[in-house]
Parts: sequence; C-alpha cells; structure tokens
Amino acid sequence: MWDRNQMAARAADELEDGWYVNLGIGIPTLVANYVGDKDITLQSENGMLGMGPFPFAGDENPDLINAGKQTITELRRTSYFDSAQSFGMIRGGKIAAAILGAMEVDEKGDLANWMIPGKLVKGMGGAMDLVAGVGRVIVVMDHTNKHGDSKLLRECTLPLTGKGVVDRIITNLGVLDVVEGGLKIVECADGVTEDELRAATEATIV
Amino acid sequence: MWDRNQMAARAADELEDGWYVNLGIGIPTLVANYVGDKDITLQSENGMLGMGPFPFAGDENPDLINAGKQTITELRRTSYFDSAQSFGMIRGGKIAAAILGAMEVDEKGDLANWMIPGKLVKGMGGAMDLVAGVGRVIVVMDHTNKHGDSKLLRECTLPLTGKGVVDRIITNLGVLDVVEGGLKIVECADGVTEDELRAATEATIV
Amino acid sequence: MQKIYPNAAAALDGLLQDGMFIAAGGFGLCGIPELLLSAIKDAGTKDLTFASNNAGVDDFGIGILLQTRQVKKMISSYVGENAEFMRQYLSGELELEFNPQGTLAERMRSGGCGIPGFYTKTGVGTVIADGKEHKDFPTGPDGAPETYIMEEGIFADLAIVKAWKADETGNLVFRKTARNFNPPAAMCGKTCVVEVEEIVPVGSLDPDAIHLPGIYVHRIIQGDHEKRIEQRTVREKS
Amino acid sequence: MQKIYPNAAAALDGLLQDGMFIAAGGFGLCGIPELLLSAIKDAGTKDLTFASNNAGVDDFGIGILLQTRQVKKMISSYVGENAEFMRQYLSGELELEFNPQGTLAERMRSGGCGIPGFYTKTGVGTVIADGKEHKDFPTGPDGAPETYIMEEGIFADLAIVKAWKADETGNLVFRKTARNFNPPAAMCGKTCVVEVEEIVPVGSLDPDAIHLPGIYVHRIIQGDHEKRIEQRTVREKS
Repeated sequence: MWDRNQMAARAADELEDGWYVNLGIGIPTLVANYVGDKDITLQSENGMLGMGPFPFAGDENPDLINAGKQTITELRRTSYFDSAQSFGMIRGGKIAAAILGAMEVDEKGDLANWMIPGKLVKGMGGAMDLVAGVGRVIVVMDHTNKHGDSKLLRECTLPLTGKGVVDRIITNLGVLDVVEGGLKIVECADGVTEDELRAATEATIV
Repeated sequence: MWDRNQMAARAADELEDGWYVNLGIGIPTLVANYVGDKDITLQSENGMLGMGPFPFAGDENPDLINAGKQTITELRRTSYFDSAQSFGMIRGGKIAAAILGAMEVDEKGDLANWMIPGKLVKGMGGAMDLVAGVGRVIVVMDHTNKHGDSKLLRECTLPLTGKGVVDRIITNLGVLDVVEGGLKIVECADGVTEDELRAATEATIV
Repeated sequence: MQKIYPNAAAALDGLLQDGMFIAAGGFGLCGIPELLLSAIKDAGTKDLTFASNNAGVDDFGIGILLQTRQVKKMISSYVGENAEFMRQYLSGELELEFNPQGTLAERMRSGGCGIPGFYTKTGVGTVIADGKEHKDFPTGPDGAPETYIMEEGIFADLAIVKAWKADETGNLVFRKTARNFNPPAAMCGKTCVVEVEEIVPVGSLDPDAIHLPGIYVHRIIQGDHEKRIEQRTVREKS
Repeated sequence: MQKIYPNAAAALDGLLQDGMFIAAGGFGLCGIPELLLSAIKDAGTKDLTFASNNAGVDDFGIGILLQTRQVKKMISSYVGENAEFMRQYLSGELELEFNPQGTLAERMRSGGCGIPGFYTKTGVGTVIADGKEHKDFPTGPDGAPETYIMEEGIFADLAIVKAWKADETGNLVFRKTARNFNPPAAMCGKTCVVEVEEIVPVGSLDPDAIHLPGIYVHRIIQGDHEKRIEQRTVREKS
C-alpha cells in the first residue's frame, strides 16, 4: 500500500520533461515535491504559468495567489495572463496533463469530484474545464472510501465533472488505465497483490 | 458642392469628444485633420489605439504601420494589442464610429465597398467586421460615379460588405441619414439645392 | 474627455439601478473591486445579478452585499468560502447559476467581443450541459466527431474592475495573479468602472505592456485597498 | 527541455509535410516570419494551405512560396499587394478563401482555445454567409433578435510566428504593430515555431509583460530580419 507521499511520487513519474501541468488540491499538490530533475512548469488556472513554492513569512503578496487561494511565489520563467487566456490554454489542449483528486471514477473514464447531492455544494471551479481540455487526466485517489467501498465503479453515482475524461488512476493500491471495456491494471502498489487490487475494485478489470 | 477636404471636415463634425474611431482609407483618412480640440482616439485595426501622424523622414519603423500598411507614429496614449483583441473591440461595439468610403449605398443601409465582380478582387480586409461591429457607420463618398449615375441606390448591385449597416452618408452634395423607408436629407452642401440633391439620388428620399 | 472621478460613489453616480446585471473582476479576494463593492453597498442598490467567479467571504468582497440582501443572483464557479451565501442559497433567498470557471471567463470575453455564443467541450455529459444546444465538430483524431455544447456571451450592464495602475485615458496595467477575471469582466460591461492603486500621467505606461486599452474603461478612481489575503501559506526558511 | 534551434531549417526539421496546413503571423510585411518562410521555400514542401491575413508581395513573405508554386490554398482577408498571387488565382492554380480580417483572427484564437465554432455578425447578408449556419440571439434593443453566422475555429498543423524577443522557455514579447496576427496564429498551431530578433536569458522578461506565454511555443530561432517596409509614408518637418 502506498501512502499519500508515495502516491504523489508515483504520479510524478507520469510527467515528462518539458510538460506544462496543472495540479489539483490535496495529494496532487504534493506531486510538485517529486518531479526531480524534470523541467515541469506548473500552471495555476487563475492566471499563471511557472508557479513557485509558498513564500517565506513576511514575503506574502496579496496579488500573488494560486487557484487554492494560497499565497505563492513566482519563478524566473513565470508569466501572468487573464482568466480567459488561462482557460483558453486549458481548453485548447496546451496543458499536457492535469493531476486531480476524485470522489468516484468509473470504467468508462467518467469522473465525479465536485458535488454530493444534498450536501453543501461549493462549485466546480475550473475542474470541468481541466478534465475536458488537458492532454491527459490523471486521477490520484484512495481506492476505497472509509466504509471500504470501492471508489472505482462500474458507473459513477455522483454528478459528473466530465464524461470519459480520465486516462489513468493512481490509488493507494496501484495504477490503472481506462481502456476499451474497462480498467486495466498497470501496476500494483508495494505489497499489494493483483487479487487484492481486483477485490477492492467494483469496475470491470480487463 | 463640397470637395474632398470639405467632406472630411463635415465628417469630422460627426465625431464626439472622447470617441474611439476607425477611419478607412481615402477621404476618411483626411478626417483626422479636422477633429480640432475634440479628444478623438484613432484605432488602426492591425492592433493599435492612439494612431499618430506619419513619421518624419528617417524615423520610419517597420514594426509600426497602420491598416493601410503605411508607416506611422505612436502617441503618449497609444496601446498595442493583437488582431484578435483588435477585432474583439470592433465586433464588441467599443469603437464608437467608423468612417468609410463606399462604391454603393442603398436606402436600406446596405453597403458595397469591397468587390466588383469580374474585376480584380483584393479582399474585404477588416471592412465587414467594422460595419458589423462599430457603434455608428458613416460613409463618405461621391454622390455620383464618373458617368453621373447615383451611387445612393434603391438597392445595391454589387456584392455587399454589410446589410443594413450604414447610419449616415456624407457626399459632395450633402448629408443623408438612413431611416425607416429610405434616406432622409439632413443638410445640403454649400451651393447645392435640395432639388439638385434629390435629382442626383436614386434611393427613395423620405 | 475626463475619465477620472474623485471616489467610488461619484464614479458610480447615475449608473446603478435595481435589478441590474454587474460583471465583477477578481478571483477569491485577489484583485477584487473592493472600493466599488463598498460603494454599491452604501448606495443600497437591490436585486443585483453578479457574474463573478466567487462571492467573496462573509465580510469582504461581494459578501458585504449578501449581508445586506442586495444580491438576487450569482453566476459563479465556486462559492465555498462564504457561509452567508450558503445560508441564503439553501433557504431559497438567492439564485445561483454555476458556470465552469473557464466557461465563465470565456462568456465574459465573448460578450465583450460581440460573440453571443460559442462551443465548448467543457461540461458535456454533466448537469452543466442540460438544456444546452449540442453540436458535433470533426475535431477528433482523423476528423472523428466530438460533441460540444453552446455557451452564451455575457453582456452586463456594468463592469466593476480592479487594476494596479491606470493612465488618464484608462489604459490599465494589472499585477501578477490579480489580473484574473478583471480584463474579461471589463470587456463585457456596457459601462466599465475601474478602481486602481495609482493613476499615472498619460505616457508613463509602455504602450507594448498595457493589459487592457482605455477604450474599455469609462470611469476611474484611485484609492487605498485593503487587499486581504484569504489563505496565508508560507514555508520555513531552511 | 531545449526549445532553441540553431536556424530556421533545423527548427522546421521533421515538421514539414506536403499538403499541410500552416497558420502564419504578420500583417502586410509587418511581423512576418520571414526566415521560416524562406526555409520552407528551401525545403520545397508542396500543396500548402496557409491561414495568413495577407500573401506578402511577389518577392517577400508568402509571395516567395507562390513563385515556387508551393501554395495550394490561401485563407486571407486581403491579397491586393501580390501580382503573382492574382495571376495564379485567376488562372485557377490557387484556391482562395476570403475571410473577414476579424473573423480570421478570431478563428485562429478560437482554434487555439479549443473552441470549434462561434457566432459573429460579421458577414451576415453577404457572400461570406453563404452556406453557413445562421442563428438568432436576443442581443438587439430590448432583447430583439439579431442574426449571426457560425464561423469555425482554425486548427493548423503548424504555426510560424515572428516575435521581437523570446526567453529560453519561449515566453514571447512583440513590438508595436508587429504583434498583429502572431499570437492568434501561434495559439492555433499543433506545433509552433517562432523566429525572434533576440533570445534573452530566462528571467529577463517582466512576467507581467509577456504577450504570449512559452506554453504555446515549441521551437525558437534567433536571426537577422530584413523587416521590409511596404509603404514608406513620411511628413515634412515644419
């Protein structure tokens, strides 16, 4: 089983030198810590390419935040632009990959990560644009919920963020690809057998 | 009868303080000489607001031309932008007025100024965007062609640049507005009687 | 042509009307037109519809207009930071139209560019697509058809915007990620009022580095901004 | 990730293919990718379709590819400066699709932004509207319907672009009216190759003043530009 940091490290392996990448909040944010020598440029969809780390205390700038509204810093390569341009590059497929969290994923690549009916609905933010537009959608999530039920389903039950948009799923139990007919196991996490991974998965595995 | 400069001066009277204006080639270009104290900002649709006069010899800059491909200069208020933004402001109605030449205008406000079938066709450039988008389209043209035939017609015979787009027509004989049912005489040029203007006009005058 | 006004109330004078549609710039609390929002609160204008990516927090940004019940409807992508918003929404006092963030930005830019509708893949197959026109375009591999939905341009009565600097003709420069929704919001307003930190003489801005030309800007005020930080995150000096 | 190439031929290596669709920046002879056009001539690539506002003049710009008969089709708004163009067009050797200038610019930007279609009033009631989808939107006074036509986004195989400066990551800065069609052309290309007058170290450009972020730029060359003036107009010193 992988922990959060191992999942983030595994997700970082997905990224190729020279890519422009958008990281969602939660575990995806940790991916930045594991890109190593690769030349990765992070997009913040509120209007920035080349997102740097958090500032040192005292250096916070209210005019410089990320999509999670956190104070951040710029890099030498940074460029700023408006929201229409920012989502123009997202919708236009210029962002090579987005790494996002999920509540549910299904075997057709449908993704649900923005609302639970009956609960407080905060909004989809830029998630629908990202999953519809970027080159590759990589989901990082726990394989099961706190009741032990699979979050990799035959069919999503929650309202969708995007239909047929997910390419690869990285969970605490392993890595799976969305392919014709279902999900395909790419690898199992350390100490996880393929049988265990199958048992924890409701979606069809092909 | 007005000459070219008088027509341009009359057209300049149409412009109001604070307006952003696009001037076509030919007589419309001369309008800039007659705006007087009014605060008028000229747009050049290749990507500039605040177009200045021609440069002094030796100051020409190949990176600074107008939509007629002539070398020009910038002003203190000048801003540059790309062609998508430039026509965004045109299409979006931000340009208060365009002053353009015409081959034919008709009583429904149709305008023809870009092609003569069978002759060399150079293209419409930005003319179709301008007449469809700006707040007010003012045409400056000779009232008749070299054969003495009216260029203010019941119905345009040439391929249109825009349909129902013209607001006001300034000719060597006077000023006419496009209104419900036809053209309405606003004023006659110096030494031109209303009868003479009517006689030179094929379009219905109401 | 004088675009400079002494303060926010003066700049909004004659522009406010109950039931009007306002597009506002800003993302979270970053780059929001805080002085103009405050003046709208003081003016007491009611039944407002706002196109704004967020709804501020309870006591800052659009949140201050929620407390006074001046807002009828929000068009936003994310409203999670505002408890009063949620209370009014869940009790049915407030209408809410969720737009994906990029769709909202493009709708504003489109309206400003005279484009009443455009096609996007964003939201296809989700609740966002319900009731919208669907159309296939041959954009897939080897020209295979892909499905898009039509979204409409936003044409607002008024745009309120925050920039860093303006010159006297309204040419605007923004700063870092405070640019965000401000240019598209400015573009889609019939009238656009801008608050800046500094008005500079015409000629002091580089013509090649103007983010939004003055043609989009009708009235300008200069003022002091609180510029509140929503999530102060720092790292340790190592 | 190395984006810098030694020269135009090297930067185009592996990207050219007979029959391909190229979007080119420039307006008239201002801001045209002259070095890349010259390299395409040398490469001899045939049956090209160009989306470019103009077609250059006989011996400069796209004109040099017309002389060698490498161009099959032009999508342009104005081609009046090119006699060879007219000869080939009138003899049926060359296809020509006229686009209104703003429609062409928006089609490029749209393609680059993943928008396969948008509605515009430009060209309604003219030959440009023939065969295009018409749709009414309530954008007139008091919501009266107005008619628009649908135009399609341009998705080019390759974009060739001229900028003033690039940093090593491809962030671009243009100069004055040489910006023109270059950003939209760059955006709509599957691959984008840029020629600049100067490549500067990363960090030398102001992040707030970058006209086109490096994400759109795949390959960069630096070179000497002729920058020919088409109409030299001057005024007298008084």
